[in-house]
Amino acid sequence: MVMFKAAFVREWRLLARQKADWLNPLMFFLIVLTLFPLGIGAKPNLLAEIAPGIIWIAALLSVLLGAERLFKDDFRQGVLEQLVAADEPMLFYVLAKIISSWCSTALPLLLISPLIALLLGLDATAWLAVLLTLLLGTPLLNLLAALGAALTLSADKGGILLALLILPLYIPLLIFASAAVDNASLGLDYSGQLAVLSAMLCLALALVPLAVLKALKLNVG
Amino acid sequence: MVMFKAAFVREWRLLARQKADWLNPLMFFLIVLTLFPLGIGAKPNLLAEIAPGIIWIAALLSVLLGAERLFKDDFRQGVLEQLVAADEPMLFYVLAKIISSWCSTALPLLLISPLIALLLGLDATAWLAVLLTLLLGTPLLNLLAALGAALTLSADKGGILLALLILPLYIPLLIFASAAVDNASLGLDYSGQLAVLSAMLCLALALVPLAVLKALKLNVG
Amino acid sequence: MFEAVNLQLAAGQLLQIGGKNGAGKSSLLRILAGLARPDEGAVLWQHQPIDDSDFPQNLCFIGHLSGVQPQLTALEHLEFWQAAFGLQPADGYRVLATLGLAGLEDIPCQLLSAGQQRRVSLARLWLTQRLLWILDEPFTALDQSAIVLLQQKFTEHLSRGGAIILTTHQPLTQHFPEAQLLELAYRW
Amino acid sequence: MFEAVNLQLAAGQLLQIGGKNGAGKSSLLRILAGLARPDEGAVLWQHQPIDDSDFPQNLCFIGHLSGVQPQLTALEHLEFWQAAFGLQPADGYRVLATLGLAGLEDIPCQLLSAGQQRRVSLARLWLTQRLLWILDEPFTALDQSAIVLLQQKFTEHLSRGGAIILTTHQPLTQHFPEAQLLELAYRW
Amino acid sequence: MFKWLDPYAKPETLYRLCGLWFPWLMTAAFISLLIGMVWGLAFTPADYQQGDSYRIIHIHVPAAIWSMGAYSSMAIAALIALVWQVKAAQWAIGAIAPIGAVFTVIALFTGAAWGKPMWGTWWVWDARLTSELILLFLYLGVIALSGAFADRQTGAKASALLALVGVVNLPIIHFSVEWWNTLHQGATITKFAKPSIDASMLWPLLISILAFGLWLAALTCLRLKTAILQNEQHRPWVRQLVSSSLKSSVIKEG
Ligand code: HEM
Ligand SMILES: Nc1ncnc2c1ncn2[C@@H]1O[C@H](COP(=O)(O)OP(=O)(O)OP(=O)(O)O)[C@@H](O)[C@H]1O
Ligand SMILES: Nc1ncnc2c1ncn2[C@@H]1O[C@H](COP(=O)(O)OP(=O)(O)OP(=O)(O)O)[C@@H](O)[C@H]1O
Ligand SMILES: [Mg+2]
Ligand SMILES: [Mg+2]
Repeated sequence: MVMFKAAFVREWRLLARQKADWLNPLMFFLIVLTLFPLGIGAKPNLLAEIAPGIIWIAALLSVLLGAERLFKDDFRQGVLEQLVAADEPMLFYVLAKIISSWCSTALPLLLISPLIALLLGLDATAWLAVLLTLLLGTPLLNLLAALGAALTLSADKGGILLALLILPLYIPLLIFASAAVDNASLGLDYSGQLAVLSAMLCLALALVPLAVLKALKLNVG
Repeated sequence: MVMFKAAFVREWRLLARQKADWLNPLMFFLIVLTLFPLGIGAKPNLLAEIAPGIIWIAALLSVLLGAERLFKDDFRQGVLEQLVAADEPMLFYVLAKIISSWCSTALPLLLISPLIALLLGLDATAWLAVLLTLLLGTPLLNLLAALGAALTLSADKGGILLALLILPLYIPLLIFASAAVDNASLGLDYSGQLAVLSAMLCLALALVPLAVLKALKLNVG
Repeated sequence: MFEAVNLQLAAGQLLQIGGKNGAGKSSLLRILAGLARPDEGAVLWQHQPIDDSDFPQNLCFIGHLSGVQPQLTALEHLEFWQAAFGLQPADGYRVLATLGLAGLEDIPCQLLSAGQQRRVSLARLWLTQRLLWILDEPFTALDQSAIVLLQQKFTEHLSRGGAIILTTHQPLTQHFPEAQLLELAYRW
Repeated sequence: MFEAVNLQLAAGQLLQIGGKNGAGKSSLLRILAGLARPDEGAVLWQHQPIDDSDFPQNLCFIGHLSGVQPQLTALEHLEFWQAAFGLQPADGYRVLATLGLAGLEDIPCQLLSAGQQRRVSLARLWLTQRLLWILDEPFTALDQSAIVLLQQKFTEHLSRGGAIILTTHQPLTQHFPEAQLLELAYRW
Repeated sequence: MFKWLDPYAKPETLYRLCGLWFPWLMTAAFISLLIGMVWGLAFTPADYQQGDSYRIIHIHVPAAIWSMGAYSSMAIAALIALVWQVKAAQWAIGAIAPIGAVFTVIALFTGAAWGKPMWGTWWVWDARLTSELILLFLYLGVIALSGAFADRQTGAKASALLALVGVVNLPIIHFSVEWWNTLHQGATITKFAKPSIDASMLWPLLISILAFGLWLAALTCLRLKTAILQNEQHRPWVRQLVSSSLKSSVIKEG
């Protein structure tokens, strides 16, 4: 627990020092969202129809883009090898990393979701669905992103390899989440999709941190 | 010229050593493309309508994602400071970097554009327009990405700051390019848009390398 | 890579691993620290393989890399490691002052000089009560006064029953007459 | 940061900049190399400010960072720098062999040991004909034989009329009795 | 627990075993492939709805099934590699992945070719097709990851981990036709109850499936053999092998 607190404090200090770490994903998200009306042309009906999918794709890309740095610095500066050698309670370190990365990349998205709904012309029910799916889905995004980051840690390919590994795993999430929002905007029930999302989240919560740990040790050793 | 050749050879060696450097942007592009049908649902008409915009957004993101690494390694390992101190013909170095980054990230996209047209259900005229706009537009993408990479070199914010700087600059490109493809799929003339794209490219070719040079020196000094 | 390396270390002993560049010193240290797995043979800690023992809880490893996060201050670095080692919060200021970093506690480490960063990294040795220290070229970038300081710390640690394994290209023996020396040969 | 530093260097001279960790040696070297701009004062090369002269074409700078690309081999590293210095392709194998890297020419540098990477980085000095060398702690990570090798190279360069500015925490003077020494004081 | 596995995990033994099995597997694969293809493509009656285009089933279904089969065996190898640190299992991953990727490509390609006459389009974004495409991406990811590290060992282990994680996709592929309403055929032969397909079509299909499986096994043996040699090239037994095979070839020539 001490380790968890220490790692968490350390992360938050880093975040506080570099405000860009949590401001930028947000801005990226917003900019990607604005790219669509520009790329597709101002056709309101069309936009409203593709809005749920687009929100989710933008969220996914913005989490992905921040993922690479998650463990990279600690690896480069040798922090990780020192932690692994001393067999500190690494699991807490991993959890602290994942949680603070969720707080810094996904939480802001949740907070501005009303604004997004407004921009893309979603009604209240659809917005609620967006909010709920983001709430259930983004932790999963961060978990998988952490896994990808840990796997590619000592590979010198940078973020794009990470993207390649993780995007396929995101796809089921994307399908269910946008189906939920779709249903919601048609006034249909979407509790089934939410249940699937929760199940995926539970599974990932149980397994991914351990896999991350394993991957970190692999890359350091 | 010797320097240009040396820098170019060096880049290509790095690329050959890490095949992933040119395979990955391609795969990323393909995966992002598949995200859309998944996120939006299988609605062929809708897809065909938004296809040009989507192709361009995916191309833009995949160039962007590879951009961060452009000068980063050379900076971290001190290659850049040694080059700047010795006042080597840095312009050639910059040009070699940009050209080889275009060859590795954008050229593959051009080559598989027929496949993409097939996947998204574009017809031959629309595909031709996609190809032409990519041909004119992607060098611009790479030039601007290099500028962003050079500007954010010593900032430790990673790719996301870069994305923020560069995406706004990409927007005019995106608008003209997708308008061209839109026109093409409606059977209209799109030489106007192509002319604008060419003009932007020429301007960028003349100015951006110098700006990159300046930015590199700033970040090293 | 190695041929028949066989070494033992008792409490209170210092082992210097010598050898030319590329002889395999760092690789050996990583194996000893459990970071790499030997192709053959085993590393024992109190007669048990290190994987099955409390070895990691007794180890403090500092390799070629400093482990100092550029954006954090020296003080924050120490706080993190105190918690990681499971220690009570100690007086970081005092340790840093001992190391000649007084006045620099609140500056992000990336602004410190090479030697100062190395000092911050080594400050962990002043915190920990762990028995075995494995250090890869700890004297890199340090000036004479810092080297003396570090060697005093070594003596203190050894007298308390600790053990040290280190590599360095600078001769050590006049300060530590009882140090064991293991020379690795470079062969290609 | 500095108070009244005033130094001159003639051809054939070696200047060692000394001082404790954090005294400002690296900062001074970066100013001398034109990588940083002094707040006050100027750096002159043959009586001209360095910005207006052919100073950069006469300079070979190696700082704390090695400048060795981890994915490239030692040989490829040398080829690049030959071209960058505008030299005819020379025999990279020979230079690398001199530096004790025979047999390692075709391995990505990231697999080399710390000292071997440093050697690759220093190999530039064997290639260039540039007059002024500015080196920040060149002996880091090198073993004794490599240090001797490098010092021989220094002597050769000085006897050809070159000049060297370097920092190091190891005493140099016995090999270079005529070296100037500039001690920077550490003050905080 | 798996101590009985240990002797087989020794590279040298495994190399011998692969060498032993390969010719048999390859011949069996070749023969059954021949039977299955000739019977299936030439002698079964044309479908009353689909005409002759349905004959592509004899390639599509085996390739599709074994693209998943290959992935499962790769995942099992990955598990062994990670848990018991068996080097040979790591090499097996690298051996299987490209074959599996090719099977996946074949399944995708034949499926698309079949889709054109059946559904009127090459490609739709339905769950079965998409998840199969993801399978391809996963294979490519495993391959890319294993080659991305300066240290081969790390690459092998990292790709093993990824292979394991990717297993979640397999049930999605298989059950996609039940969970979502799709264009794609529901389970016709792989369901436990009586297959809903005519026996005259079923038998050649089953033989083709068997043939593809044998083919997969044979190719895996071959690739594994090469991988073992590559990774063990500095070991004495490989040197011995090489020198003895050199000698025998000299004798033959002489
Ligand atoms: C690109 C398009 C296609 C892809 C990616 C694809 C993929 C697959 C996969 C992965 C399987 C194995 C499923 C399993 O064992 O659980 C399969 C089986 C099968 N496919 Fe396709 N398929 C495609 C198009 C088609 C088309 C157009 C038809 C015919 C109308 C078809 C008919 C079948 C049949 C009959 C089976 C066997 C079903 C069973 O018994 O489980 N497929 N396909
Ligand atoms: N992953 C690897 N793959 C192949 N060779 C390696 C690998 N790691 C190290 N080597 C080689 O092993 C040798 C020993 O390296 P090591 O870093 O242990 O040397 P060292 O004794 O610490 O040298 P130095 O004094 O320069 O630090 C080097 O020649 C290096 O090229
Ligand atoms: N960008 C900066 N901003 C503020 N202070 C700095 C900056 N760069 C260096 N310093 C400070 O200047 C001092 C001198 O640093 P410098 O790297 O020149 O020391 P040095 O003499 O090379 O030391 P070492 O022997 O450790 O390499 C240090 O105390 C450092 O904290
Ligand atoms: Mg070493
Ligand atoms: Mg310094």
